[in-house]
Amino acid sequence: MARVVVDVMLKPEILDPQGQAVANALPRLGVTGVSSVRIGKRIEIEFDGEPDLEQAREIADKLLANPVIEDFTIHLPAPAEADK
Amino acid sequence: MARVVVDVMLKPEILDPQGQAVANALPRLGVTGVSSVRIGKRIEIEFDGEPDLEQAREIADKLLANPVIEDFTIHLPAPAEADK
Amino acid sequence: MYSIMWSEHCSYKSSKVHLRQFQEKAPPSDRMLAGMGENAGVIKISDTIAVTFKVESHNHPSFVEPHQGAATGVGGIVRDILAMGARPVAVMDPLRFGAADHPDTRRVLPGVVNGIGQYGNSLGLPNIGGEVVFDPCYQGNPLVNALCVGVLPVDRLQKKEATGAGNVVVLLGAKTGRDGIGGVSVLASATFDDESETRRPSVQVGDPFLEKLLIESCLELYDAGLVVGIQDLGGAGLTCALTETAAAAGTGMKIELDRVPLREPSMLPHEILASESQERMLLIVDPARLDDVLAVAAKWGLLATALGEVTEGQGGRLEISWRGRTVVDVPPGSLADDGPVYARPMREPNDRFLLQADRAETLPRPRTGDELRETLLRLAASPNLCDKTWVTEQYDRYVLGNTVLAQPEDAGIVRIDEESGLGVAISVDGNGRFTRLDPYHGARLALAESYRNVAVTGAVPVAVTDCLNFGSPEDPAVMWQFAEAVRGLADGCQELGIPVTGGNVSFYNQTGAAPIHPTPIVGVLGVLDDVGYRTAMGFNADGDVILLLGE
Amino acid sequence: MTRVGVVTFPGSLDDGDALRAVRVAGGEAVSLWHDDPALHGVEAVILPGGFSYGDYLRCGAIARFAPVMDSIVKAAGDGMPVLGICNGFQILCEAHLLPGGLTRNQHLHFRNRDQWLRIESVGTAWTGSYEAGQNILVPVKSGEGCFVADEQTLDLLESTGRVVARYVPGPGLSEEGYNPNGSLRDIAGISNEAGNVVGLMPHPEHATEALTGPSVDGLGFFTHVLGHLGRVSA
Ligand SMILES: Nc1ncnc2c1ncn2[C@@H]1O[C@H](COP(=O)(O)OP(=O)(O)O)[C@@H](O)[C@H]1O
Repeated sequence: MARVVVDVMLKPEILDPQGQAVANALPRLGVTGVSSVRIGKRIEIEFDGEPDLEQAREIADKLLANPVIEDFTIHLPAPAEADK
Repeated sequence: MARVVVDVMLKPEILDPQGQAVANALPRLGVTGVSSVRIGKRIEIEFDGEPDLEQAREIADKLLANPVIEDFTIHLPAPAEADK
Repeated sequence: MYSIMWSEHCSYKSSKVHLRQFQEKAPPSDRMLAGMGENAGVIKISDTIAVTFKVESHNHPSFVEPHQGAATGVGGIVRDILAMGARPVAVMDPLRFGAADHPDTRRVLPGVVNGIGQYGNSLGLPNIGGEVVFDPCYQGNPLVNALCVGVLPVDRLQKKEATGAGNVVVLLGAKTGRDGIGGVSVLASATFDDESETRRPSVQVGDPFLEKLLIESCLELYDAGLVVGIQDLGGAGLTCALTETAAAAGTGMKIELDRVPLREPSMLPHEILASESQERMLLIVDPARLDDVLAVAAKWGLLATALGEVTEGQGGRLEISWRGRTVVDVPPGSLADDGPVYARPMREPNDRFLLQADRAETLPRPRTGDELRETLLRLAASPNLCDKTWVTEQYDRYVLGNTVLAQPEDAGIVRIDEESGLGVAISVDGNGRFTRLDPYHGARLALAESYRNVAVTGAVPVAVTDCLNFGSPEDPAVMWQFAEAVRGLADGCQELGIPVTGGNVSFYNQTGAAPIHPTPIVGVLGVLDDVGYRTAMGFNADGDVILLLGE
Repeated sequence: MTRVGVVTFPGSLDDGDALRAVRVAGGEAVSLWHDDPALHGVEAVILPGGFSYGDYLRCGAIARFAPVMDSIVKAAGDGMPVLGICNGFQILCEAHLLPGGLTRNQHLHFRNRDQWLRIESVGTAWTGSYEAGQNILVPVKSGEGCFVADEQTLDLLESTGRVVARYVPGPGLSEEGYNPNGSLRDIAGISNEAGNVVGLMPHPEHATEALTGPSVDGLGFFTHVLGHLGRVSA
């Protein structure tokens, strides 16, 4: 499959209220030992032909992430990611 | 770093309006050759001690993913993911 | 197809015999341009302007997936209003949940409120009122009802009839996917229990952005006179829309199912026909105007696809082909109109006289000042009576700039004509506890409360819509409650001289053998010639005299 | 009459209200369409509230690429007054006409309420009819209204008088919870350096008629820009 994955996360200095809400809920589930949770986006781009990392980077840069508040990384789907 | 990553994506048969909106916007950026875009969540859980995949799975199951419409996968951050 | 179309939800097979009273007892009205049986009732409020409103349930989907269930509930009622030719202008949401402190309420309530808010806010429809009521009887079966009101020029009223042999059948809006297959027949027409696990594929996801585009393009199509007939796709998807439009006109149709734009190419014909994918409308258009229709759709970035054509009159057949084979060939009337009609057995619930014997007079009364104070504080703090801002501030009330009254008022008011100030007031009310004690009077009380709420704003009440939320019609005690409530509502409307213009029946609201309290929700719409003269409920000025009216 | 444009993107919702506000203020309201780069002779532009293109990815992210935006960015550079309200503010940030960004409300809910603001800067094309420090009451309604920027940017905005409005407690109301979304330094609106481009999270267009708004405090934005243009072109 010609898939490229773009992960977009808020920059570390930007507050992530959603992640914080999850972190705060954990003790109620009996989970301790988690120091922080951050929630970002995982975007899967399916190309018609070959997976095109360069084009994916361009899309991410222009559209998928806002450089003022977000960082992104690009990668091909790793086999390890299918370990559910 | 004791990080575990949970990726949460809508089940394949469930409509993804977010991804669709992005896919529709791409031609306007001059991008062709993308057949589909799906957008999910990437959640980074930071553990105090060792990364605990089992516990992460439990958190994902109970809190992070909505089993009615979403699937999730869990993995340690791959080195490839840092290739920005 | 028959199992879907003849399901309780689509055919009203258990309720039909009772609902007739609404028409039989209705006072004559020259305001009503469309009544029961249409997607929503249409009422003339001036020589040139009409409004349409209706309340509908989305109870079971909202329990399975609170956010999406509630969101698509709003989406569905908005399309009903749109199908009448109206621009939707406001929504309301009567809600019922289990006990406020029950863990499952914590799952269901935020999702429901969020779903309603997100969908309504994204469509740009102000939320002008509703209800939030907690009672343990709704624990396993919350009620999510949604009301929408729309406005149209009198001469823009749309019909669903697929008239005119040779006219083109066009599907407008979202692609069709596997979501919601059997949603209506499965979810809304059966008791809800632990088997819900296996019903999960029925969940539909809404796309409010697409619905907003659908609204704008339909309105543009109406204004350009490009639509011969139109029907929204809701429960039972294409099956319902194709058969109802053809049956209403007494025509037939030839449809090529292969043309339906699919999200998943592997879908089979029965899946395509049953899919409840949201944000779709079925249009009947003149072939000479097809290009104009496609151009409007393209302007709004929507898919529009010609699926086939209307065929010759009386005895016409609905013929559907797929990959060169005929997969359906039926007379559409048999599906839409010839469904079974049941006169289900009814019996007064055994425990009713016990309930009625347990009189309020026997309750302990606060006797001292301290006890009174304590009682008052407890009342004020109770989830059912406390301030509802925590819900309503999640809804946009200002969008469109015509909201004259909304929460915390007893009725919402929207201005319809900026020049004259012409507007409408709407209230929705229901009381399941009263109705459990006495269904006949409970329904009348709901009507009376809603009517009063509208009247006190200064509006003249002119029309009623209702959503009848009950347990299983197969339970004679529930059927009795239903019959009594309908009789009460019909009698009440007759006495007040106001017609029921449309509504919705939701059966099978129960957990195991335990039905919810019978919960008829009644919406009343009133007209104000100038909303500038509306009366809000707050005290206005120091020194004003306070009067108590009535017994 | 001075022509003021209001852009409709697919998914815009408060465009009708912005058009009405312009009319109430005495201007000629002109609808602009996202797909049409022409500005049709307008002398100022309002980007209204709503959910442009659904706003699924990030508010304003897709709208920024609309053909009309190229023309607006260029005209703004030449000094044309531009007001972005709510979604419009988000679009202006995405288009880099304004610094910083707008993120999810910290309490994670959409919030609609009547909100007190203090007008901090009266030197912009839109706020000159207010007095510095004047408190006004207008609706706020958004899910992603939390203004964020790095410290340096925030300091720069403050020191150059580019914080246009701040959330403040209402008279007699609690000192707590007055900030509706967690915006840094209570910022409700900012401007560009020249003061012709203003982004505002709350909705002045919903406070222009006593019948439908909590006040008529918002009208000043629209009357001022008309006066401002009158003076410029005179
Ligand atoms: N789910 C809701 N959606 C919108 N408005 C609501 C909702 N629930 C309550 N409200 C509004 O809150 C106010 C108070 O509601 P409620 O306590 O039911 O009033 P009352 O008991 O006087 O009928 C009313 O204006 C009502 O319309």
